[in-house]
Amino acid sequence: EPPAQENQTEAQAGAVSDNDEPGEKVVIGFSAPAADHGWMGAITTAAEAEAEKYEDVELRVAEGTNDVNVQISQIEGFIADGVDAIVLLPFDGAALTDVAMEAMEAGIPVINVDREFSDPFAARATVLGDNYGMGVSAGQYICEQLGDKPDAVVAEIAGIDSLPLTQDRSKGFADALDECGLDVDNRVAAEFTVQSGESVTANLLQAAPEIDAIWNHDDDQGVGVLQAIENAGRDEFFLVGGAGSANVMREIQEGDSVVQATVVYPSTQAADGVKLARMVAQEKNLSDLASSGVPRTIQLFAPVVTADNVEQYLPNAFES
Amino acid sequence: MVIEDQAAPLLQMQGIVKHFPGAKALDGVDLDVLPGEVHCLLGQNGAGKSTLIKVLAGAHQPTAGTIRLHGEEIRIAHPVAALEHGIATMYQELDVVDGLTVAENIYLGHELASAGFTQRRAVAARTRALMQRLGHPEIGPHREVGTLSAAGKQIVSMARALSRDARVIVMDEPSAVLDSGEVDNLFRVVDELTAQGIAIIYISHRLEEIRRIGDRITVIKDGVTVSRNLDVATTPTADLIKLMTGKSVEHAFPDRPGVPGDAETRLEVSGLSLAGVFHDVSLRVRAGEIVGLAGLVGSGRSEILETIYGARRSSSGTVTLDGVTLRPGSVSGAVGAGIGLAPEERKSQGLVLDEPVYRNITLSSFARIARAGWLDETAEKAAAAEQAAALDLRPPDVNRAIRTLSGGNQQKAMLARWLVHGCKVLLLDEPTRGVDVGARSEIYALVRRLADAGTAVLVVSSEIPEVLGLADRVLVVSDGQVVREGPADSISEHDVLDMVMEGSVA
Amino acid sequence: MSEQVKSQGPAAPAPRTPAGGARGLARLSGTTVRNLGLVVALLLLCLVGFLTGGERFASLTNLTIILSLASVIGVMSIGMTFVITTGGIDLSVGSVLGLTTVWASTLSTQTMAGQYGWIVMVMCALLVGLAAGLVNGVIIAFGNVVAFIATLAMLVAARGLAELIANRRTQIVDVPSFEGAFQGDLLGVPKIVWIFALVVVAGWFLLNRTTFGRRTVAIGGNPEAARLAGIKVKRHMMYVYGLAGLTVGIGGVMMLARTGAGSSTNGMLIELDVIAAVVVGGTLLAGGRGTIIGTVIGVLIFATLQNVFIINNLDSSVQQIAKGAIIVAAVLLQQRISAPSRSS
Amino acid sequence: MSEQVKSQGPAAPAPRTPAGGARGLARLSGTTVRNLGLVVALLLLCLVGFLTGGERFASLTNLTIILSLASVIGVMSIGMTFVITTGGIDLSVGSVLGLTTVWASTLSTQTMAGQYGWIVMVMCALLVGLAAGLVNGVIIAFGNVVAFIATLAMLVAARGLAELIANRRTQIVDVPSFEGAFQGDLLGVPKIVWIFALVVVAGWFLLNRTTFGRRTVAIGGNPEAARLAGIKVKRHMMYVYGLAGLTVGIGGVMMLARTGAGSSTNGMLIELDVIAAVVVGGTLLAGGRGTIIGTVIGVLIFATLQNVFIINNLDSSVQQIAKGAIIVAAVLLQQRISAPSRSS
Ligand SMILES: Nc1ncnc2c1ncn2[C@@H]1O[C@H](COP(=O)(O)OP(=O)(O)OP(=O)(O)O)[C@@H](O)[C@H]1O
Ligand SMILES: Nc1ncnc2c1ncn2[C@@H]1O[C@H](COP(=O)(O)OP(=O)(O)OP(=O)(O)O)[C@@H](O)[C@H]1O
Ligand SMILES: [Mg+2]
Ligand SMILES: [Mg+2]
Repeated sequence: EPPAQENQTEAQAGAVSDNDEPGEKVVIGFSAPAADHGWMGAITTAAEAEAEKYEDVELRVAEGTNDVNVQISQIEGFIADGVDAIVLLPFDGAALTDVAMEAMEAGIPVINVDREFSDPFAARATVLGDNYGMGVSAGQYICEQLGDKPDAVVAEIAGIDSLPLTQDRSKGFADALDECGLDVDNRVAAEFTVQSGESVTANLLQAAPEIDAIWNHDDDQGVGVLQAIENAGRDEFFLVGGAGSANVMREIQEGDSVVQATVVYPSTQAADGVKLARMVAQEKNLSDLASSGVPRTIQLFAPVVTADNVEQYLPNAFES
Repeated sequence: MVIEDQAAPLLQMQGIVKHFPGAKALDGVDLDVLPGEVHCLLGQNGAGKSTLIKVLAGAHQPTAGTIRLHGEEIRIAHPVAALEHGIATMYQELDVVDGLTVAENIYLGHELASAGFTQRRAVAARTRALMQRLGHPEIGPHREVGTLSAAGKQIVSMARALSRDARVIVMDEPSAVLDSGEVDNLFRVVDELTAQGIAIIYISHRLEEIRRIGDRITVIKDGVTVSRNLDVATTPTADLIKLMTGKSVEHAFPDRPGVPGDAETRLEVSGLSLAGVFHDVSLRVRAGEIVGLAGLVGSGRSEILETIYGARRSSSGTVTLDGVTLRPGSVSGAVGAGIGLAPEERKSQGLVLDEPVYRNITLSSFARIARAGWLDETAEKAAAAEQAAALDLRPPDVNRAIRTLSGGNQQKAMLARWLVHGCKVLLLDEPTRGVDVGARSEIYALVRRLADAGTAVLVVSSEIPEVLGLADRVLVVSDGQVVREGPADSISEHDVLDMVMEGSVA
Repeated sequence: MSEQVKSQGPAAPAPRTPAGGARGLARLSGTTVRNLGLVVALLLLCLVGFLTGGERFASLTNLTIILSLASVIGVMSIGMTFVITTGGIDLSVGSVLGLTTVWASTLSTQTMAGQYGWIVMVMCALLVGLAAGLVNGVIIAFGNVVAFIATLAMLVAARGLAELIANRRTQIVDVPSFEGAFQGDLLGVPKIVWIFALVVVAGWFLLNRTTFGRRTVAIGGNPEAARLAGIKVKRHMMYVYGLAGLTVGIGGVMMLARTGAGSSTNGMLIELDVIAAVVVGGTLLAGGRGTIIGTVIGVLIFATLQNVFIINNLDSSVQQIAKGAIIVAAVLLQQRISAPSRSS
Repeated sequence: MSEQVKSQGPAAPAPRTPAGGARGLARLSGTTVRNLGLVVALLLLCLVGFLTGGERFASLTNLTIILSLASVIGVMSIGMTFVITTGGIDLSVGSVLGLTTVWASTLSTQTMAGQYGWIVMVMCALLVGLAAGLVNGVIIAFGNVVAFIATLAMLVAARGLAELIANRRTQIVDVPSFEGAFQGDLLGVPKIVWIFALVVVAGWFLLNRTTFGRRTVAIGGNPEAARLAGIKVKRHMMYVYGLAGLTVGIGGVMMLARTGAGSSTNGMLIELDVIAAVVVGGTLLAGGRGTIIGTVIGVLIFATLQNVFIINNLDSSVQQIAKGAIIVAAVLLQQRISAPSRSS
């Protein structure tokens, strides 16, 4: 539809090319984990919105699930259906590698999003956030602010601890802090939800009576984290967010809360995946690149958003 | 009167003591049983009969005491040990598993199996043989036990005891759920067994049964043997009752004052039917009258009461109370109008066992006890205690969990419920099932007092003498139909039995 | 599920108490002594907290934190106590909580609340909770569907509906009157703790001093006897699930106050915690016995446990292993302490 | 939870069948007709699938997909059927599944498996599952802890242990012999579907044709009667939970084969699905009646539902709402169909 096309071109300032011209019809299967927190919800919403923009794309969205067994079955279904491409944000990259490989062998290109397969050949292209890099960015920012205070108290509010991505983030964070001689004094894990963010933070603030900086992995649980901080009336520290929700960016913009910065983890990855899937299926090239064909791996940038640059990132931030 | 031990006893229990946390159930019980005899165990509700036989069955461990079999001391550490010693038990509480078939129930715990796989054919054949022997070939081995009536379950329980190669068979109130025909059948089997030298320990509250098949009697009271080895034939009933209860009880039915001819009709049932169970039942009960429903087990009397009460929805017909027609299928409507039911199975249908006595008594009377849904416990307890005292509930403490009361006292509490409620019509289903002689007389007297105060009473009982003795008027029910109606003193037990045809217990 | 009753059956026969003198003690041996075991478990936990956390644990602020954390789950546990006392279960409380917070914080609700005051949001949350509870109740009581399955279906459906309404966004509450009414302290105690306390008191009276409570216990103890005593069992069951839904609605309001946001992820997985608190508290899963005080202690145990873990900065995996062990230990401890009282 | 039994109590009194001739029909009215209702529900679902999905639904490949999906949950449901038949419950199956996959895919296990063959990994998974089940069983049977609480504790603890062992990483399986043995097809059917079929057959025989099965039913139906019949109830309960653990171990092997990776997140939240399949299948939560065939149909219903949703490309929130409604509808349908048979 023309209006959608217009929006599209507005939003995608810069990368305008004839890639958006309607081509032959493409059926894309999409599968992602359950939308059980804001970022994941935004992932699916953005992917669906992206598909809406193209009249030549039919997106088949499987029910979000955290059960790899079910997700495998969804991919098997897509293969049986003979979709033209699959965009897969696996709950667990390793567990879906085999079935992705099956799809590839059946001639269906798979675009792997966010959580990487254990075998690079299981995907035609991979769109990655940078979890480790996210931790590093957060750690470096805190180092910049506190580098001269070797005994500063740093706390970390992680997300779901059993997910490898949480481990990557924590590792990056610890490594970066190590560079400037800091370490994580208190660490709690929430569940990427507002509620859990609130409850672990309330306890955390009690456990650590004096804090200098907190890194919170996820801005959606951050809504609860901030509320807990407000409830406790604490403000002796600053807080760095994660993922980059619009809410948090607005807080940064207003500048009257403890949030000083957030590390972006793009929630448009799956939307990128959909775009790439369409291009791969229609055998298009990534514009602005000289080489032909869609690249194998695209790792998205994990910038730190502060009051200085928030205007630039706010428009693309996800509404959690 | 006391027979000296002529033969060597097969089984001897000496000085059995059993303490439960908080209760002394047995405090030195002695019992000897001779081979081939029917040894009757008598005692009031709560005397400790069931506890004693559970000790014998290995279900309870005695605190003290010895058990000898053939003069040799044995230890019965668990139920299997008892069975291995040849002691099989039919428990008082039906001990069958509803979800299993007849054959599976009978062989539960000693399944015929090879390498863990059940041998269904062999089991079925043996089950058929057992059922044949018990006179119930119509109960097939693959029938699910849950679909049997209480009497049918009792027969399965009996078959299970027979399936074990037993030298002693213990029967704890087997006749409570059986009607007279079934009891005859049971006694036939008992005779057969004793002829083979198998000893039977028989527990019952019905003294006439004891007279029919018993050889010797042991009486226990409050967990102590008060008299052993009494001869059944020569011991007078009055003595037995005195031994059991510690006092003389008039074992007789209360007088019938006669219902005045102008007494108004309280309950009128006309053309009541319940599809597949009973058909076109009409009856009326006047104020102050006790009407009895006699019939075989399974003839549909319980269903008639339950349908009048609204617990089942009638397929046609009406129930009117004092001229007002009740809404079918509404228990709360019936209760509100003033009908009360003391159901057949006290424990499963009547009482909330873990709740205190007073709460069980007031359960149907919130409308009169509570204010805007708010309960005043003091007033509530007072109301309950008043009725408990009137009924001579023992112990009189209404704060105890009702589970801890004896069967007779539980039944009194059921009646107290309807006394507090002040109902106009009382439906009683087997009001003395499992109740000892002492309490029975009290219940009879109580029911008569209620009637005298203007309550209309409808009683169902499988004991024909009870119906004939208690009621003013008797209806005989057979196969879901009222076949005869008349004043109780114009019908004899024999007449009633003739009228109800032989039926199946299944 | 009637496990509890059963396993107690053969192992430890129903407590029977001697007739005369020990009556007072016998009464005491009921709920009170059962709760005693729980109190001991809670105190032990507090001791550990004090030994490891010192001042950080044993302070008034920390007490307030524990109480605030216990509040939302606590309120829902009160409703759940009634449900479990009837012998039922409600798996849907968590997702209905999410639904109430979402519905009460939609743009339109918030706009109306901006005009007519916080009552709009509160009524919205309560009505949504109540409605979900009644739907559960109708399906269970009149449709004869096992409570486990009916409420599992509601769990799934309510979560879906919440996502649909919220469009998977977190809806920030921006109604000053609401925040004024429910956030912050009153007499030094957080308002949501006050609400929790009120619900506990109301729940206690409802269960122990009203015909409603009496009927609830009777139905759980013996539904057939209750029916034959003239209680409208089905209608009552419907009310009980409705009541549980209502407490979820109250929990929703508290959640909104505490987190300042409505989200379909609110209350995720909370159902097992709620049920665990109620059951550890001593309410029988098989029905027929319920204790509000026990439930409150159960809730406090779980809230304190989390607090102690975080104060000790325990690794989250180790936390889980310890939590599992402590749950079992608490139940065993409670049994051992309650057991002798049976024989007293 | 004995809800089912209870709510059936007042509504429809225990079925009684006339004595003589109708015996055959009476037999049929048991499990068979109850299952009939389920089969109808499943067929209706398939009809919807066919009408909306056409060839895409009604193809052999799609059948294989549904069966593979059903396999892991299916195997665990067989064990759960035994547990629920005793009147118990096992909430820990999901997290124990995670634990077995993790333990069977640690570096050391894989190294050993590289030397001695896939049997090492299989034995490891089975033993871990069995051990977890036995621990549940001991705590429940001998510690007298309610199954709900004991297995909830295991749920939490096993997840923590799995995380600790895996160090929260996904462990990739790289043992060719294992992959060769369990991945891929045999006679055109995926090997894990064969395993599922084997477990179903074994489970059916175990429940219906062995003393073990009869005793399981007896314990669930009337534990006191079972004890008096000489069955060692506690020991048997322990075995039953052990058996459930064993099926979880088998599920773990299948999961490893299917995903090629061990992770502590495997099996997350699967417990409710497993229980739902068993209960929808007709096994009584209160115990005393269990049906393997019913369980299989229950599992297939859920798997087919999932499949139909995907084929129809439903919005995932709408899917959830529909799923909730369909669960209730299926149970109601089953009741309506089974009901007339009661009075036959
Ligand atoms: N498991 C138990 N725990 C505590 N007390 C018990 C237990 N079983 C029985 N009792 C008590 O022991 C006493 C004897 O009970 P028992 O059942 O043996 O009586 P009974 O003679 O069989 O009575 P009935 O004629 O009513 O069957 C009663 O006071 C009873 O309350
Ligand atoms: N739910 C039911 N469905 C079909 N038939 C039933 C049902 N309940 C009872 N019946 C039948 O109704 C008849 C009467 O049952 P019941 O045994 O209650 O009669 P009763 O005269 O009260 O005997 P009892 O002395 O045992 O109380 C029997 O034939 C029984 O099989
Ligand atoms: Mg007895
Ligand atoms: Mg009857």
